[in-house]
Amino acid sequence: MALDDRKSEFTFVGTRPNRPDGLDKVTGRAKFGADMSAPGMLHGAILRSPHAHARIVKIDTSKAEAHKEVKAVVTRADFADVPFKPGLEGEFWNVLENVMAGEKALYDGHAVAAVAATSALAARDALKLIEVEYEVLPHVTDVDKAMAPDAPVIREGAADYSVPEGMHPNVVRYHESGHGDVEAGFAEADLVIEDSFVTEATHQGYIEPHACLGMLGNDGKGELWCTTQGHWIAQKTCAALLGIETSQLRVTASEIGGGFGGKTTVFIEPVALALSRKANRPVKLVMTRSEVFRATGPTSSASMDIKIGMKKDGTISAAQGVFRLQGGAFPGAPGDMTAMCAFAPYNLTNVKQVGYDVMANRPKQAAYRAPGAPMGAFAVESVIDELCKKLGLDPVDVRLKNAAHEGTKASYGPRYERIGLVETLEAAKAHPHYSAPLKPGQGRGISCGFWFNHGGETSVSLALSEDGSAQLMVGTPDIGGSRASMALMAAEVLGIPYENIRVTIADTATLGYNDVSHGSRVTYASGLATIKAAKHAVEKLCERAAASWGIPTDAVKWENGCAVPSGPNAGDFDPRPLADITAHMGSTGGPISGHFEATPEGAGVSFGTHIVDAEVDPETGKTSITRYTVIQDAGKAIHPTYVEGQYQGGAAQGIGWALNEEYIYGEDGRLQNSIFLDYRIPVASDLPMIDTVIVEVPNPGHPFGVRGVGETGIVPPLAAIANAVSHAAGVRMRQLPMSPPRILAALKENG
Amino acid sequence: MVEVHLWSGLRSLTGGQQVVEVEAKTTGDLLRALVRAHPQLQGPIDAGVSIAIDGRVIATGLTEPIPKGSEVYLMQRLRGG
Amino acid sequence: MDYHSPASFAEASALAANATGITRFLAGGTDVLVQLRSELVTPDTLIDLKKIDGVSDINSNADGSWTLGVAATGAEMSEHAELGRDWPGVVEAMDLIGSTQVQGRATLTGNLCNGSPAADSVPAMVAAGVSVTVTGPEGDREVAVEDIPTGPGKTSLAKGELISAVHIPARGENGGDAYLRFIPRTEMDIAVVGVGVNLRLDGDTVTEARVSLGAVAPTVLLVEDCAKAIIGSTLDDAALDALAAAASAACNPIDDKRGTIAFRTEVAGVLAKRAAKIAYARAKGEQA
Amino acid sequence: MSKFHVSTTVNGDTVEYLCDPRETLLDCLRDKLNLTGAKEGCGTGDCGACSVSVDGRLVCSCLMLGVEAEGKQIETVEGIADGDVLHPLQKKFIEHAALQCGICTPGILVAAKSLLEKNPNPTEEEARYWLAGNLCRCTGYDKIIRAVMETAEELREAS
Repeated sequence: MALDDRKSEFTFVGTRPNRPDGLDKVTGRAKFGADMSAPGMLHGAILRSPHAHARIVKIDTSKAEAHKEVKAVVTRADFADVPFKPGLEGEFWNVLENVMAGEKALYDGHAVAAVAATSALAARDALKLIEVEYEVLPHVTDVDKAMAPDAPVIREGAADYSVPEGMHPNVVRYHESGHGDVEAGFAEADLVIEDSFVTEATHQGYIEPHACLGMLGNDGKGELWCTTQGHWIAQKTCAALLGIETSQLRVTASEIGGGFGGKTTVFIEPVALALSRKANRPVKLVMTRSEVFRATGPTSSASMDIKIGMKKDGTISAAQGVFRLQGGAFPGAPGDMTAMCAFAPYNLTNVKQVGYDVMANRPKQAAYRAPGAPMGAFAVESVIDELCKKLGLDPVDVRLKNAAHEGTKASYGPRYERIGLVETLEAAKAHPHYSAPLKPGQGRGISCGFWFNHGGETSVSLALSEDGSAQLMVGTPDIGGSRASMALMAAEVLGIPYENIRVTIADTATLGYNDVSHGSRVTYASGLATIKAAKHAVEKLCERAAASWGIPTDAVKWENGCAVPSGPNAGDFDPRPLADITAHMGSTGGPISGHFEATPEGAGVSFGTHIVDAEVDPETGKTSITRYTVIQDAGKAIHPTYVEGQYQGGAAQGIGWALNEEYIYGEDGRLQNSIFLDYRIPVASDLPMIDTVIVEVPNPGHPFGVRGVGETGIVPPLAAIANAVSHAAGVRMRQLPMSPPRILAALKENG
Repeated sequence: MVEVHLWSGLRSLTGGQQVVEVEAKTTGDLLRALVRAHPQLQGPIDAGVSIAIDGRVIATGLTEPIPKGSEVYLMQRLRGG
Repeated sequence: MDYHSPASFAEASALAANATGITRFLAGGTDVLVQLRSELVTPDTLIDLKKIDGVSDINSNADGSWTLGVAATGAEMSEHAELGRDWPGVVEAMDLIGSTQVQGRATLTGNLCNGSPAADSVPAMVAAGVSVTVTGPEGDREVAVEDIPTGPGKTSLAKGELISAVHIPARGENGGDAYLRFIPRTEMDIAVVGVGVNLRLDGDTVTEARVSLGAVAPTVLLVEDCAKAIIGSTLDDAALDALAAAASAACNPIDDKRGTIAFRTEVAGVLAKRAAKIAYARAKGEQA
Repeated sequence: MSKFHVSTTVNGDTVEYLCDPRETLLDCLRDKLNLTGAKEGCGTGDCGACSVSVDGRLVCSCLMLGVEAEGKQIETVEGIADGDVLHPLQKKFIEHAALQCGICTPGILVAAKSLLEKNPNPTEEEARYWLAGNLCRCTGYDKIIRAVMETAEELREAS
């Protein structure tokens, strides 16, 4: 879209006001997913497969149905006979199959039946009355084993056009891209390193479990309250799975207790609605933590082979990567994204990347902050670090030498617009952290990271009130303070105080379609939409002023919250403040609102560079992170404090992924660590303060220059920490997490 | 005419060509023209593609104009978290 | 599930003796509730001991020994300055369990009766020579802590029996204790390896020692070879190496989600050395 | 299954409820008293989102039975502010952006308040260890710790 009158001087944008929803969230008043109830409400519970892979021979629900406190029991049969859309296809079918197992249970924790009862305890008790006969099948949970010729087949025919002939049916997508001639490039290199890397699946670990309250009547009209990153996708998916018209289901997003990509799809919502339809009463469903780990969407696990050639001066002459990603029992592992992002920070003449999407008996992977990118960066940036070490080169200098910039042909194809990688590297080099002395036993690592960012379908509506205040309705749930940034952008355009703008997350019945809060798109896309909607309202304000002055509309401009004549020839009139115009709007043409509906296509890619110091106890292999600095290009930071928060949060999650977090499956294919005791996310005493540097290289695709900041921050940490640990321990770590037993074993092996 | 650069994995569907020339004024035109030229490209296009025009990635839009002489890349559909 | 809150241990014992199905006692509840919630163990009878008089008391006896009620919490122990001066290892071991919130509820008795080989307070209690009073239908008996656990999740307590008091011996002169555990994070984890050391000195020489290992066998171990390795020494490098070797040799661990056999065996020796040094320094009055 | 009648005090108010002995204090606060400020993040005492104080002692309300609350004094996040006057911790948390999604915030505020009551002058390390049982997945704890440390300083200066 055309981006006129780009701004670079700001009044409100770039300030750090208190967030509008702060009071509710510090007093316990804010309503999250599990905090809602309704008259006559029932409580649901879901029965889950104890097997990694099993044919469901028979489900007998009669005893549960006979229980007096049980009001409904549902199985897959309650979803399959849908009157409107008999043939669910593609991703809808995958989601349905994941929400409630069909012929087979495909992973430990796969839902097979559900009940609704008069209390949560009664519902849980009733699950024990459901009898399921399973025929246990061979299973596979490891990505490399799932690709092997003798691996159990999870589903025949799931592969698409892209998979080369002869691959195992568990390989369902194949991606290959790049340019130049890598073999020629390797021949030119002074040193070529080829190495292999493995990462385990991790979970987003949002503290709020999935929760919803659904009501669906026999008239096909429904209400759904749920914790989600996108209530329109929840609406669309639930309607499809239940066979009702999309518009008949109104979905309201609760406050959301963290998502990070994991709440971009549905799990329990269609089940609550199906139970409600059967019981004819509202049904609340809340996952336990164990259900969250077993049956929502963790990341892919990955197995990767990297080969990079470098000249003595640090020039990368060729780079090649093979990325195998396991994404659970359904297509969707982002092997293509891993491949496209892995080498994106560098200006490469010869590059080739291959990605595989592989199915295994695990829960369907979901997005997690820059899905696919962190593992690839771990592998690639580890090899670059090793090359620097062997050639005696400074790791920042080498990255600067090879860094992509405006006009560079990206590893995934096109040429870059204006980007900020070089600026982050220069900031890293100049940062006191990079030159600070290290103590014995400590090591320093750096890494760059890349993420595409996303625009997506967006609707925003802004209504002015007679008193001159404004209400802004957006459709992207506020996960990390986005109400504040929306209000800042609206204030900037309208010229009224930040405090005079009330931002509401609208439900699906009161605003047009909105894509999910993902792809770091909220401040970019809802922000752009907010700016456009506010400008739309400003146009109308100018029209009213022009009419009152009896001059043409184009002779009026908007300045500091007032309509003013656009120049000396327009006439001599006193400025009319917004509130002066809105006070009379009812009698001068009616209410004044602005709106915007479109799909902004200019998200602008983003880069970051992280510096980390780690200390390793050589006797136990235990790592502590002693210092951490995040440097990332935000394009333009609308609310810098919340931008810092995104950087710090991404780094902290990366630290967990690098050091201790992992899905651990037993020989039986069951998840062994489905509680926070054993799925070890960082606690307060594990972390240092996390320093941040906000680099601002404006995105040409946004009127204020915004780039998404939510995801890029988790791309560099895995590699930066692996490099720091490898230097501290004196041995290259090729497997994540770098848990103490793995580090100690590596130290022993190294002598 | 627009030169469309494909990702290398698509060469098997275009008889080895990685650059395809088509007549197109918008992103939607471009996808239709690609399928006319190489029917096997319907698969990847149905699976989801994005289009980069002079480095700006159009994630999904089919109405984006393609200026004359711009550099156009077909990419796999981008996804976010 | 039936819930009872008896007024005496005798009453509690009688309730348990007459109960059918699974019976659990509620002291702090931090394990019982987790098991209840996750449906690992849903007791048929739950007997809450916290209404019994004196059950949260921490008393010092005339002979210098200590008697703790079964519901005295980790937080109460940590706040008790004299107890911490006498038995810093026992208090620190208890304090390592869970969060500040868990400390507000968790108890030595609960940690012991849960029967986990990885229970932090148990190696420290074993090293310190702690005993407990067991009340049962036949009356009371004294039992050494190391004789309570018999395997993961199992204890030697018979039906109708429960622990009614914890006895920590008098510290005496020139003694010190310490407990160290290995966890991957800094807090909130279950011990991958735990080591308790309690020793007494005559001058610079170790004259008495008890060394206990956690999370390296089906039950917490009291390792005599470790004690022998340092008794008679001044805790010189050779004695420490012998201690580490004895600790590693005593390990009979498993590979599980928390650690490997090799890791546990190696780190048991590392921690034994580190804990012995702390206990030694404490015995010399060099550090609290 | 028979239920128990419990009388207790929550944020200074006398309240009563009937509960099944299997129900936790957290269940009772949320479902019977409609005090949904305390959250269930794990149900195993590992996340601290359900933190409340019972007779002045910080506990996880998911690790205490509803029946055990009989005769106790319970304080929850809903009782931290004095009417419409926010506690200094609440103000600092807003000013410092010490919350992103806000789900852990009630538990962290209850725990931090308990820390400052016991230790008005904590070191950063003491604050981090005291709050180690309160998981936050959004912030990396940086702004939370800064908010707690600054509140402590402000309260010391005020007293």
